[in-house]
This record gives sequence, C-alpha cells and structure tokens, in this order.
Amino acid sequence: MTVSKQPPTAEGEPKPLTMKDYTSETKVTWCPGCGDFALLAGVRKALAAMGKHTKDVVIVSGIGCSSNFPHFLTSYGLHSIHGRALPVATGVKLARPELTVIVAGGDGDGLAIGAGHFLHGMRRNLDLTYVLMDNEIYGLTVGQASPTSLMGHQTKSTPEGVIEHPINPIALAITAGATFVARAFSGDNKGLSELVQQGIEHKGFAFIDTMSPCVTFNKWNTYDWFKERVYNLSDQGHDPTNLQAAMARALEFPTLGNDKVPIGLFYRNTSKPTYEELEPALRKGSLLTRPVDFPDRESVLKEFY
Amino acid sequence: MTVSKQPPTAEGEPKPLTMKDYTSETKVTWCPGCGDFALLAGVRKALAAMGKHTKDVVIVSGIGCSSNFPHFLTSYGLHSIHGRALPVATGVKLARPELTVIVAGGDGDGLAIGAGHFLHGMRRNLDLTYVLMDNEIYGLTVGQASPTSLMGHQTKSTPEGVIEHPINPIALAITAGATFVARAFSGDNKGLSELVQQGIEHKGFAFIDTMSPCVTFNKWNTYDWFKERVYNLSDQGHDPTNLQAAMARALEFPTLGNDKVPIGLFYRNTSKPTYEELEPALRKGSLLTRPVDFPDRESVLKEFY
Amino acid sequence: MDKLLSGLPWLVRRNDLREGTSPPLRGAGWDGRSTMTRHELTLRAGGKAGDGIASLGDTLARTCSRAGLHVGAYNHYQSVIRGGHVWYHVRARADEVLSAGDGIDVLLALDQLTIDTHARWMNPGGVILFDPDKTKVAPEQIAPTTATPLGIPLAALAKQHASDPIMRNTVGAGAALYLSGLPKELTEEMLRQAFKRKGDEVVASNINTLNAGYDFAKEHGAPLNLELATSRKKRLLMTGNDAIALGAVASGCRFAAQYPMTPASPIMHWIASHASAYNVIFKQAEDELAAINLAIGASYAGLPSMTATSGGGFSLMVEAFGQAGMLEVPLVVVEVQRCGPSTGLPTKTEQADLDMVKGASQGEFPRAIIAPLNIADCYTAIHEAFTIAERFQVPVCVLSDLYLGEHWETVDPEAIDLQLPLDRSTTILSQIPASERPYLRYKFTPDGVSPRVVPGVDGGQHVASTDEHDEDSTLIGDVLAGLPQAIDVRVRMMEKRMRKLVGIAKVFKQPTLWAPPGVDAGHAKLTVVCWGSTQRVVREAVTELCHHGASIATLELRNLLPFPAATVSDLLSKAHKTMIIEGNYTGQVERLIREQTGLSIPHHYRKYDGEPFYPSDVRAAIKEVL
Amino acid sequence: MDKLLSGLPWLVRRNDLREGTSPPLRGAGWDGRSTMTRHELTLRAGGKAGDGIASLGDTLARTCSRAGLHVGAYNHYQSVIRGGHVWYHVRARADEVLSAGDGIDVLLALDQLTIDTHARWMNPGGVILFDPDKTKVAPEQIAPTTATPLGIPLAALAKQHASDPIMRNTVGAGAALYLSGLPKELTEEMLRQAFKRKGDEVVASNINTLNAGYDFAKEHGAPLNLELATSRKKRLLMTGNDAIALGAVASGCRFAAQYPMTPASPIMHWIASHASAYNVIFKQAEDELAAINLAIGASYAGLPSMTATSGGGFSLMVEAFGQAGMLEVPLVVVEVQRCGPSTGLPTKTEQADLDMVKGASQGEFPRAIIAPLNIADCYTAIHEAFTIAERFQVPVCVLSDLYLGEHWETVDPEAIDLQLPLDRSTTILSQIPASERPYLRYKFTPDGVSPRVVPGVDGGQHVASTDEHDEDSTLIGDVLAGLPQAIDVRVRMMEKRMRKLVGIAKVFKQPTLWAPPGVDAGHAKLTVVCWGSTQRVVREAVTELCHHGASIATLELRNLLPFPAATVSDLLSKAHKTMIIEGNYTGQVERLIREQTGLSIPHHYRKYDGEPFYPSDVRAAIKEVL
Ligand SMILES: Cc1ncc(C[n+]2csc(CCOP(=O)(O)OP(=O)(O)O)c2C)c(N)n1
Ligand SMILES: Cc1ncc(C[n+]2csc(CCOP(=O)(O)OP(=O)(O)O)c2C)c(N)n1
Ligand code: SF4
Ligand code: SF4
Ligand SMILES: [Mg+2]
Ligand SMILES: [Mg+2]
Repeated sequence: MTVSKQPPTAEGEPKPLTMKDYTSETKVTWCPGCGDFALLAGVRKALAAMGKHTKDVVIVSGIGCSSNFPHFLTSYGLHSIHGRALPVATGVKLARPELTVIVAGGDGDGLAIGAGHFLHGMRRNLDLTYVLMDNEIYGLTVGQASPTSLMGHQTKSTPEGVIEHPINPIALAITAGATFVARAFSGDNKGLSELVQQGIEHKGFAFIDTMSPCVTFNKWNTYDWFKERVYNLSDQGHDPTNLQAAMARALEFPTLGNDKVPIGLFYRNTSKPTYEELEPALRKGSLLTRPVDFPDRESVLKEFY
Repeated sequence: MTVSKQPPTAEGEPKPLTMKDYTSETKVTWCPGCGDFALLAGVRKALAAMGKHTKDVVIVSGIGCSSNFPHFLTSYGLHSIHGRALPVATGVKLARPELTVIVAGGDGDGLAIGAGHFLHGMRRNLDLTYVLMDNEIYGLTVGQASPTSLMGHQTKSTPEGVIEHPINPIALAITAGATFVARAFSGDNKGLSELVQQGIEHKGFAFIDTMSPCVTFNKWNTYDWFKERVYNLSDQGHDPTNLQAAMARALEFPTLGNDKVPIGLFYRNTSKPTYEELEPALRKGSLLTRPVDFPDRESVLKEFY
Repeated sequence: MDKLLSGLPWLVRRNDLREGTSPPLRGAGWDGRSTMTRHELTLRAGGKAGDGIASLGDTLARTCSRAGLHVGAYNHYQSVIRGGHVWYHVRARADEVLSAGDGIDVLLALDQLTIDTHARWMNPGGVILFDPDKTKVAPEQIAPTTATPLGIPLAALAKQHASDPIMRNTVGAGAALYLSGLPKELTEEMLRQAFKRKGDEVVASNINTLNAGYDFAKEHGAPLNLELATSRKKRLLMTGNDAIALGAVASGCRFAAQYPMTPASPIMHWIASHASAYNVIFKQAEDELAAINLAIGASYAGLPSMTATSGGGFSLMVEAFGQAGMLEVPLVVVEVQRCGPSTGLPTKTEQADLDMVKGASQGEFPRAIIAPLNIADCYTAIHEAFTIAERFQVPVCVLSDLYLGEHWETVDPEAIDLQLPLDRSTTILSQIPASERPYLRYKFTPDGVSPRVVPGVDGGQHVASTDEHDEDSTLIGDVLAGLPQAIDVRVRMMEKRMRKLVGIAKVFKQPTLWAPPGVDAGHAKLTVVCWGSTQRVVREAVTELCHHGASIATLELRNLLPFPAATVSDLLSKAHKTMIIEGNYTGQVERLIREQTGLSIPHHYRKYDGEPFYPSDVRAAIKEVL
Repeated sequence: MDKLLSGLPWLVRRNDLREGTSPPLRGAGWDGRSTMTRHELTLRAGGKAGDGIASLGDTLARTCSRAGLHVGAYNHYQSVIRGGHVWYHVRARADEVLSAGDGIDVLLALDQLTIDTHARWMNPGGVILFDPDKTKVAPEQIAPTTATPLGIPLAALAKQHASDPIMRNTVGAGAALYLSGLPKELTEEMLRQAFKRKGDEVVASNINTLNAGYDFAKEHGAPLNLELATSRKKRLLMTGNDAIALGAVASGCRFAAQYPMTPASPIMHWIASHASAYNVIFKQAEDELAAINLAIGASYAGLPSMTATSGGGFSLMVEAFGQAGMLEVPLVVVEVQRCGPSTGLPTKTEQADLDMVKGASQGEFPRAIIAPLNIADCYTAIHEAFTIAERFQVPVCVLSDLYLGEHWETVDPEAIDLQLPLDRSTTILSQIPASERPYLRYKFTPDGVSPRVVPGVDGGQHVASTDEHDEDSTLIGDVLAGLPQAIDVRVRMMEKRMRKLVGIAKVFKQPTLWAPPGVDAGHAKLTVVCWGSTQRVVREAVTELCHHGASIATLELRNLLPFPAATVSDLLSKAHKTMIIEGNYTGQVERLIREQTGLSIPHHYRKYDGEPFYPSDVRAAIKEVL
C-alpha cells in the first residue's frame, strides 16, 4: 500500500512540468466514465502549465466520491470531513498565504452540509480556487437527491421526485462575493482546464461549478443531457465584468428552467482586494517562522494593573 | 414570575382583535429605542388585523436579543437554539400545515450560524414568514461584527474594521427561492406592518429583512443613517414580479455601496406551489390525528420474504 | 512506566508498545476444526464492486430463507462505488443463526483476489467455484483445508446464455445451488418475480443462465456432504435497519428527517419509499443539524418524530439533542455506529460511540440509551424508544451498529407485531383538562413529567424555551438569575427534569443472566458480559464451549442509560469470574459498569478492526480466561 | 423504588421527590458569623443593567489592587443588555483571596431591588449606601445584621457635579472609598488616565463627582472598623479569560478563530485587539463548526492554533474535534463552561460539560483535558495545552468555566512568564531529515507520534485523511478494508494513535494532597476532592475549618484526561473518609474517578444553581460529613 509521491521537479535544470508530474500512484477509484476524471485532468494540466511545484500546492476536500480528489495528485492534500473543506482551506490559506490552495468537493458537500461555509468562504474573497464537482446527486452514499438535483428527480430519498427548488451555485457565488465565477462541463476538457487555470491565476476567490455527470446514480443529468443544452458564454458576447449581466445569465440554469446551460466565465472582478491583503497580521507575510512580537514586558502587562 | 397568556378571543360574539390581544405580560427586555420594538408592534398589528387566533400561531426564534421575540406575544412560541430557528420552524410547519408559523431572529442567527438553513429553508418555499431583525451587529453577545456589518465597521471582534464583503440577505433570499422578499425599516412603522401582513398572507416563503437599529452597539447603522438613505421601491415603479429587476434592486445595498437603501417589496411570485402542497404525505392534510395507514399485514411484510 | 500504564485503564495494554509486528490473523474466523456431515451451509461470494455480488448474495440468502432455513447474511463492501474488493457471506441452518460462523463451504470467486484471500478459510470438504479462464487456484491454497476447486467458465456461460458478462454471478448462483443441495425452483421463482416487469425474454435468459451454472456443476462436481433440514416455515429476512424503519412506523412515528450517511441511510430509504403510503412525512435535510431540528419542530408540533444517522452525523446533532432535553420534547435518534474515529472506515463496524452519546450536549438532562441486541430486538427497541420518548418527553437514542444495521437475519413473523401501542398520555392534543388550568407547561410534578400541549390547543399558549425557565415557561435568565427566587426555580426545575430518570428506570426491563441449557447461570464459572450486537455471537461461542463442558453464563446489556446499576451490581458481584467482550478499543461499557457500580471486570476481549466478531475468535478469547 | 434509585448513582437523591418546597436559601453566602475588627473588605454594588455597575466595580477592584491588596471580584449579570438586576462584588485583603467570601461590608444600592435582595447578607457593622430620594431601607431589613444605612443623594450629587445621572455610580464609588478607608488618590489617578482622551473638563467632572460622594460620606458617616494592610506590591488584576488569552499568545499561538459566545467571548476580544501587534491571526468565524475547522487548517499548515467557546459551541465542534484526532493535527480548544443544559443560564456558571468533552466525537482517539484550578493556573494550563497538542499532535481541551473565566483575581507578576517555550520537536518546518526519507506521515513509532511535515516542504507531500490510512497516508477503506493486510494496518494505526496517551500521562503532573499548615495531609480525617475552579473556595473553607480544629486535606484534580488513575487510586484508598465537591448535578468527576479507579466517594456537595460556591456553604457541607 506504499505509494511514493514524487515532486515534479527538483534541483538542477528546470524542466517543463507535465500532467504526469501531478499524477500520483494511487489508483483513481471513480467509476469508469465518471465526470470527475475530466476535472482531475484539468487541474493537473493547469498546475503543470503554471509550473507550480507540488510542495507549494495544497488540495483540500470534504467527503464524497469527488472528495477523494487530492489522493490522485502528487501535491499536499487534506481530505477533511463532510462539508468543512472550505473552512479548513481558509485556515490553511490564512496561515500560509504563499501556498496555492485548491478546494475540491461535491454538490452535497459544498451546498448542503457546507452551504453556510459556501457563502462565508466566498464573501471573504481569499485567494482560493474552489472546484465544485457537481453531479446533481449524492454519489458516495449511493444516490440520494442533492441540493442541485432538479425538481422531479426521483432518487432513493425522493422516490416521488424532488419537490424543492434546486440551489443555483453560480448565482449564489456571485451574490456571496466570489470574484471569479465560472461553470465548466466535464464533456469539454479544454474549456474546463482553461477555466481552472484562469481560476487559479485569479487573485481572489475563484469558483468553478463543474457539471460532472455521475454515470452510476444520475440517469437524468447525463453527458448527453448536458451536451444538448450547453452553450458557451463567450460565444454570446457575455461581458464577465458586468455584475448585472452575470446575474442574469446565472439565473438561466437551473432557476429559470433547464433548456439552456451556459458554460464559461460568468463574472470576474479584479479590483477587489483579497482578504489576505487586508488582514493586518499578514502585512509582514506568512507567520510560519515569525515569533510572537511582544514589546517589553511592562508594555504587555500594563493593561492588567 | 407567572404570566397568564390569554387567547385574544374565545367563544361568544366574535370581537375584533387588537394588538393588545397579542401582547403578553412579559416585560419587553430590549434596550429603550431598540429597532426590534417596531417589528414586534408590526407583527402584533398584522396578526390582529388578520384575526389570527393566538392558539393557531407559532413564533419560532433562535438565540439573540431579537430571538426573545416570542416571549412578548400571547401565541405559541418556541425559543430554540442559536441558528436553528428555520429547521425547527420547518418541522413545525410540515407537521402542522394548518398553523401560522413565523420565524424571528437576528442577522447573526440567520446569516452566520444559520446561513445554510437560510438557503435551504427558502428553496423549499414552505408557507413560512421569516422576519430577520437585522441590526448589522451581534447584540446579545455585546457587539461583534455580524455577516451584514459593513466593510470597515470596527467592533469588538474586528478592532481594525471588518474586511469581508457583507452578506446581501435580499439577493440571497431571491437566489435561494423565497417567493416573497422585502426589506422593512424600523423607522417606518406603517410600511413595516403592512409588509409583515402581506408576508403572512403570502402563500409561500416570505422573507422580510428588517433594518432594526441596535442603539447600544451599532453606532454606524443608526436610525439617522438609514433615514438618509432609504427610499421606497413602490415610489420608483418597481415591478416585484420581475425577477431580474428585483435582483438589480437587491444589489444596490449593501453590495454596490451604501448610498441608497431600497425598502419595500422586491420580489413576489405567487405562481409557485408551496412545499406543503407538493408533499405527498400531506395530500390528506395534517397528520396530527391520522394513524399509520398500514394495509393488511401480509402486504406490509411481503417485501421481507 | 508500569505504574503509569496501570493508571490508564482505557489503554489496551497487550500490544501497547508492539512495533513492527502483525497481530495474529484472526478476523475471518477459521480455527481449523473439521466436521464430517455438516448441518449448516456457509456460502461466500467475492469479487469487485460492480460485479453484482450483492444481488447474487441476496438471491442465495433468500433462497435459503424460503427453504425454511434460518439465515444470517452480511455484505462486506468498501467505501467506493466501483472497484474495491467486496464479498457476501451467507450462513444457513435449521437452528437460529447467531453469527457468520467459521469457515466457508462454498466459495464463489469472481476474481483472483477472492481466491487468494478467502481460500484459506475453506471448510474441509468445501468447494471453490472459480472461472478457470480468468483465475486459478494454486495447490498450496487448498492444501491446508482439503477444499476442492471446481472450475466453471462463468464468463463464457454468461455470454452464451445472457450475452452479458455481468451475469457471471447468476451462473455462479446456479452452481452454488447445486453444490449446496438447495431447491433451485425457489430461486427460479425469485428471478421470475424480480424480472417480470422487464418482460419474458429477460426472465428466460436469467433462468437459463442460472440453469447453465447448475447443470455445469451437476456435470462436473458433486454436492457437498450437507444435511440441511429445510422446512416450510415462512420467515422474514430483515436487517436491523429494516426492523428499525418498520418498527418506527408501526410505533406511530409520523415524521422522520435524515441526512444520508452510511450505515444509517437504508432507514431513510425505507421510510422515504413507504412514507406517503403509510402516512409519514419524510424529509431529507440539508445536514444533520437540520435533520434533528426538523424532528424537534415536528415533535413539538405533535407528531412522534425521529432522525437517524451514524457517529459523524450524531456529532452534529449534539447541541440539538440537549435542546430536546431542555424543551422536554420527545425525540428518537437512531445512531448506527460505524468504525471511527472521524471518517474512519465508513463501511465497517464498531461499538465505539457510546461515550459520545452518553455525554452528548452541554449541561445535564435526562436521556435514555438503548442498544438492541439483535434484529428482532431492533424492532422492540425502537418501539420502546418511542414509548419512553413520548411518555417522559426526553430524547432517546437507539444505539445500533453497522453490523446490526446491515446484516440480514431471519426473523420469526410472530416477532413483528404491527399493532404497537404508543403511550401519549402526557400529551394534550385537543383540550386542556380542567385539572391543568391555568396551564403550566413545565409544572413541577412528582415524576418530573409535565403535561405537554401542542399548538392549536386553546389555553395552552406558552413559549417553550431553551433558556432556563419557570413552570409557566417564562425565562429566569434575563432579569433575575442569581437572585434567591430565581435560584429556587432553577434548582427545582433541574431536579424536576432529572426525576424523569427514576420513572424511566422503572419501566426499563432489568437485565438477567443467560446460560445455555444445562448450565446454571447463577453459578457459572465465568460470566461473560456483552452488549448490543455482540450478544448473538457471544451466545454462540458460549453455547459451543458449554457443549464441550465449560460452565459459562452471559450478562447481556441493552438498556445502557439510565443504567440498571443495582441489578448489574448484584449479578456481577455474585459472579465467580467475569469477562467483557465489546467492539471498541477503550472498553466503553467496561468503564460504564465501573462508573455506575464501582465493579471492575478483570478480563476483556476488545475488537477494533472494523470486522464483526467471529465465533472462533470469541471462543479463543474466552478460553484464555477459563 | 429504593432499589431502583440506588441504581441511579447520578441522581442526587436528597431532594428527589421534594415537591413544592424551596431549597434552603444558600447561595449568597452569609452564615451570620460576627467579627469585630475585620481584616478584609467586601464591597457589593447593585442596580440595573445600564447603571454602570460594571465600571464602578472595576474601579473599586483596581483601587484595592493598586493599594497592594489581594483582590477577588465578580460581576453578576443577566442575559439581557438592559434592565436585568446586576451586581458586582469585590473582596480585598492582605492575603490571597480565594472566593467571594461571605457577607458584605459596604453595599452600594443603585435601586430598591438591591436593598431588598442583598441587605440580608450584610456583615455586622457594614454600611448600606442608598439614595434616599429614590429608595428606602426598612428597619427589618437591617435589624438581623446590625448594618447601618447611610442615605446619600446619589442622583442629586451626580446631577450637580456631572450633570449626568449615570454618574451616580461615581458618587457611590467616592462614598465607598471613604467608608473603606481606601486611598482615594489611586482612584483619582485611574479616572485621570481613563478620561484623559476626553479632555480636562471630563476628567475634572469625574474627579469632582467622586469627591462629592467621598465628602458626603465623610460628613455623614464613619469609616468601617477595618484594618486593611495595604502595601506597595504591584499585582496584575486578571480574569481567567485574560490569562488564557495572554498565555496562548505567549505560548506561541499564531492563529485563533472563534465565534462569539458568553463566557468565552472575552478571549476573542483580547486576542482580536492584540492580534496584529503580536503577530497573531484572529478570525471571527461564521459559526463554531467553521471556527474549529479554520484552526485545524491553520494548524495543519504549521501555525500553533486554537479556538475557544462555551458548551453550546463545543457541541458544534464535536465532529471536528475527532477530525483533529484522526489527522493528528495539534489543536487547542478552550471550553469555558456555563450553566446548561442547552441555552440554560448563559451568564451563570457550572462545571457540567466534562462528560461531553470526554466523549466528544465518534470513535476513539487520544485527547487531553486540563481543568485549570485558578487564574494564574489558567496561564500555566494553556501553555501546557499547547505543549501537549504540539508535541503529541492531539486535540487538547482546556476546560474552564464562567466563574473562572470572568472573575478577577490579583495575580503575582512573577506567575506570568512571557518567554514560554513551545516544544515543536515533532514538526518538520523546513527540510525532511535524512532519517525520515522516504517520508511517512503516519509512521509507526514507539510513542505513537510521527514526525509531522507542513506544506511547502519538499519531499513531504502526502494527503492527510480522516479516512483510516496507512503509514504513508494512503486510504485503506476504499479498496481492501476488511482484508487481512488492511486489518493489520487498521489495528496498528489505532494502537499507534492511542499510544500517545502513555506519553501524555508521563508529562502530566500527578496530583498531590494539600492541607492547610499544621494538618498532615496524608493522615487527615477527611479528604475533600475538588476540581477546576472549585479548588480555591474549597481551600478557603478547609483552611477555616482546620483553623477551628478540623483535620482535612484536599485532592485537587486538574489533569482529567488521561486520568492520573494510579496516583488518585493510591491517595484515595489511603484516605480515612472522602467527599467530593463539584459544580454539577450528576457528579461528573465523582463518576470519572469511579470509572477510572473503581473507587466510590461516599459524600458529596453538588451545586447546580448557576452561582459560584460560597465558603460558608462549602463549610456547612463539609461539616455535615465531618
Ligand atoms: C457528517 C456527515 N454526514 C454524512 C456523511 C455521509 N456522506 C458521505 S459523502 C456524502 C455526500 C456525497 O455527495 P456529494 O458531496 O455530492 O459528493 P459525490 O459523492 O456526489 O461526489 C455524504 C452525505 C458524512 N461523511 N459525514
Ligand atoms: C452555538 C452557539 N454559539 C454562540 C452562541 C452565543 N450567541 C448568542 S446570541 C448570538 C448572536 C447574536 O446576534 P444576532 O443573531 O444578530 O442577534 P441580536 O442579538 O443582534 O438580535 C450569539 C453568537 C449561542 N447561543 N450558541
Ligand atoms: S458513483 Fe457517480 S460520482 Fe461516484 S465515482 Fe461513480 S460515477 Fe463518479
Ligand atoms: S443590545 Fe441592541 S439589539 Fe440588543 S436589545 Fe439593545 S438595542 Fe436591541
Ligand atoms: Mg454529488
Ligand atoms: Mg444582530
């Protein structure tokens, strides 16, 4: 059971990184055809293209099929508990702003049990990249409705069909204050890895809602279903710096109906400072090796006299 | 310490109800001038105007200054734990759809610890009325930043000022799927009680974000601050049935800046069925006195053979 | 160091500082005993997730049950959807099945790993069914057990008869049926029922495939030396989760909210799929915090309500568990334990959440914990839980575990009474009786239970509050707390609530000793304590040991809180020698017993590897102490 | 029934079925003893929330401290912002102050309720300061205590000298200073410092107002018969929360996340307001779930991290507490207990969350619990907590309580060492040493602690996981769980983690007996067990009783888990007679002791009314047993 995870490049001549440098020896355990493979490839590709050293990347996930994600990369990873990937990642990033921190997880993880953190994680505008592996179902727990399951979806927990309005992750992310909001599709590898790379490069909270079909438990939102509906925002001249326009596009799916599923970049705001930039204790950079900064003893204690 | 809570009217001649019928003998413990008084008056007035019997009304709250709300009314009440008013109220309403259920609580209660339930409570579109007593601060815990505190607000927990984008409750509620979304202001008693009454009358989830100044701990968002900024949506010809327009108005405060604070009805959708209407087990009405409906023994057990 | 260690009774000391060595390979249950004619059958089918092992196992288990045998079955699976190694184990006999047993009679191997792993546990005379086109059985793999390998072209036959390689499992099932001497017609009938919606062709292809396997085995192999006394007795084949779900509804549960979590999800699936038919509202919540609070709201409003989860989910319910205690709202929480800590081994079993449930939530309030002993007892326990919750207005936890929740046992239909009464005498649903006017929600009463009104009843208006309150439910923490009059109320309210424990203890059945026929339980040489799902396998091991001359009784704990301290103290202090067997590392019930009675149990066998107990291991552990 | 009750050791039986009667009015601490010249001063000021009682009390307490006296002070308040009855209690003397004491020397009443409630606890010779324009003291209110009422026109003087009625408190402070014989100049200096930012005029009006009260008292009253040995010793006046906050930062805490909750919020306020100056990141989280997970993330990334909360918040941290255990990430959680259950009495004290913290989270993993004994010990305890968390990579809980967290005591500056070392020897911050290559995050080691690397270090890449894992951190639950090789890893990993308890127990200080001078602790007639904040008042009561001839020792428990069972067992089994005093209903440490040692403590005094222990009550309870 020993897998050695080698960093992509070390000393000597810098050589260009490839996806392989990010590929761990752990066998990927997803079902053949699972949409999550595309995102995995996309992240590997983006990291390689950006030349990020595996030692400086931390992938944080929750629990779910999708949350096994970090095991399949050679970087640092933290496979946390269900729904808490965002606060854990926030802690990592605040402690070590110099690291590249990516959060990966499922729609249940992020939008059901993690819904509160979803909002609060985004309104902080930390420089995190959050890839949601959105399959509109609970995969690992073998097929219950998720917050993005469409009305009428019959699942193990909703045998007569879902009767709740699905959550709209894009609209939510924009409302919450994420400064890079995109939708990707696992059937479009190229677009996906480009969005991931842009997301990582973006300084601020980047959210990428990835339509990632679960071939085992979701018989509705299949690749074909999406292929019939997706269109690319950039083909429609959408201006991602326009908040109102972004919100209007966001409401197309799933709020207003399922006929069209826009993919691509909805919204980007590059003018907002990140949380790290505003955090007073980080003015001097990461605290890892900085000791407590007490002035003389009397100054510390005088308030207690 | 004994307070007798009398129902407003009983047998005999029906007489018109007044606010007094909803006024319990428990002394209101809020600070003089607290914005929450206006909402209390508004709810009493609305209930009286609608002639709701106190026995059929349940007020559910969390924990916070505002969450003491139910104690000041003569109806049924459930003063729950911090952040869980919505799921508790959802349980009450599902169990007993014939009751009028009102949820009351603070911005911390609803949007920090309760943020996940906020989204999920609303996407269900149960026939609940949620009055948020939004003072942009934590009152009961003596003055920390809340999710609606504006950037720069110096509080006990943010001595150098808030550095997070505030949550926009109106935009959030619309995004989440609430079908009646309004903002009221404690400095406008009449508008407030009208909105509350419309909210209760609305069949579906009604959310009323009430700007309710905390005179003790919030020295920024005072009555005067609001008075200088509020304007009424109805004066601007806003069409509450238009989702996109509602969202555009919602983004004015606090997302786009603090110069204008629209109040009134942002959004109303009367065409969406409520959760109760869609719930199969409620087709025959409340289950309170309906026994388990087993067919004959063999039919129940045959699946186990 | 030794002194320090002796100060850490919750450390297993045996292996403490062991470094680099493996524990003895227990866990799969074979201790090499040999039998000639066997009166029971053990089948195991293994392969990869996705190979259809579960449905194959289910088919075989139900065939045995319909043949009038007692059955025990367990599906071993992984926490991934595809690819991990899974195996399904069935044991069938004329007498009750108390565990998975030891050893395997028929091993159906759908892949090489199944052979490499499970061949070692074959019973003498057993047969390994394998596909020689894809896998092989090496001589040294069967030598120690004298099992016979029987090659059968599973894939080829599946392709031929069903043109679908996944149907290998059906070929295998046919062969297993022949070897075991089970009535094939029963299986055929099952397939007919299962596939009739898919049309005659599908039915025919399934039956043909089954027969292909059957015929091949008939031609190339020989039936095992088994004598299975089949009968016409019709029994239910249920899991603990089934029994809890059905039992809850039969007890009067009208509202259930849950968030998916292995191994509690099947309770949800069952209730969800029967909810509208049986007049139950089921709601999948956004998380466990919501699930329990939904149930509290519904219960407050008047519906008997429950939620179910596993340890991680219960962690999130802790605060609201205390809320129910303070509001005095009836609540049933089913906690199906799995192997921890944290995410742990999500598909494996353990009994290690008692400490959490026992201490759950800040402050002190009355609660009850019931750990059902077996599957029929799950049905009884959930009914007791609802009865106590409603009667005493307290939160009650039914503490099950993955093994109990997910394994199948045959249950006599007589054990399932669908007309269960629910004592709602302390709830006012329509009118406040004259004796209760003016109505006081938290009235001080001798037994601590105050008549509870539900909204909608006139005259009962009040505000139930999680802040400390007076009899009439007004708060005492906001104006006068700390002053004499408020202190008085606080103290009396606290005592009122805690008095409920007396009443619960009174209705709780007291534990008694059990011993196999022929052994005088009161004078046994050894008393073995166990609790929850461990009861069955301990009984089996004890019975076998007593059959060979030992004198052993069992003390089987089920109602853990309020703890039956007087009875347990009495029984244990009279015992010659005592030992405890439980499925955790720190001896949670051993410590509970000491906490509540002061009595120490000197010997233990604890298991924390995620696997259920095997009778051979239990026998070995007991023998060390005898 | 009796038998049943005896089976419920966690039920207080005394008052069980009492119905309709009030408990004896203890709780405010007066047992009628009389003193002539007193060597200590007790001041109490009462009024409505918003009357400025807290700042008045703080001024008086600091004046006493600056006068070189030992001080203890406590602010009694309600869970509303305005209007509830609040009172502030100060006790000052030359010797250490171990509790609030019994009785009141000077009562400053800003409203009638203060007189009506607190007059009964006046010491003989005490003075009640009241405003005759608004309130009155009835003769029967002072008769039993022979206290003197001194009317002083608080409102009128405030209006006259400060034109602000809120300044009544300053008038009262002046009068109290005179009566107590405290050096007024110190108070004047404090006012000068406090208001200098607001300008000379404000300073002058404050000082004038103070003097108006002082002069009025001088003219119309007489100083109390006190001998207070003031000194020039400079001490710190701190709360337990102060000590924990400062101690955390001094210990090397670089990250703190918290969600507001009484009584833990002051820790947050202190850290937040010093964070950027002292190089600490403070983050107010959206809830307690986030707070603890933020801290876990930051700790994983390499910063010593903590969170703090009260019981309700800890309820929400339960799942992540286990996560830290499984990930083996150092974590410090401060739990400042308040009066439960559920929301309970949010501003009142209790010691009733131990059961929760002890059992927190599903499954089993090593943890430590430290319950500091007093305010200086809070400083030591938080340092120990960080040391153990970092050294052993475990979650550690510092279990404080509202009384400890919020009351003030003078602390000798020598007790506050700002240069605290932090043992980070098991953390790799820069380069993987050759001995650790290839790097294994969860390497099996003799003491169970595996060198931990932080991200950014090359060669240390791995995935820390809450699923059960192998030494190199690969999962074992997704493919092979239940197979022999995986079972082996599981068992060894479980044992590796649990071995840490041995190491922690070794560095934990063992408890010893204490007795007042002149009493031989080892041969005392009675040994009184106490824990956490109850230590101080028990020492005071025991000292006084021994002064009058009794022979009593104390056993003061602080390090609760891993429990020092061998030492406690040894000490208790040698004791003549034992008794335990704790602030809860069910005897949580009494049960812990029995659980861990098998020893029962036959006598107890338990308190669950939300108020701190008073020495007279403790003495009375001990006397019943003597
Ligand atoms: C507290 C808690 N509750 C429930 C679970 C069980 N659980 C594991 S994964 C999961 C949801 C999986 O769905 P999703 O997040 O959408 O991920 P997917 O498997 O679809 O990728 C749940 C409910 C858990 N691990 N912890
Ligand atoms: C689990 C939990 N965490 C924290 C608290 C403490 N607490 C009580 S009220 C409150 C927030 C108050 O703010 P808000 O909800 O805005 O209400 P307000 O007092 O401003 O009306 C907090 C954090 C609690 N009661 N329970
Ligand atoms: S179950 Fe669905 S989400 Fe999970 S691995 Fe398989 S296809 Fe992917
Ligand atoms: S503290 Fe603020 S919110 Fe609370 S009662 Fe006072 S004014 Fe209202
Ligand atoms: Mg999913
Ligand atoms: Mg607020």
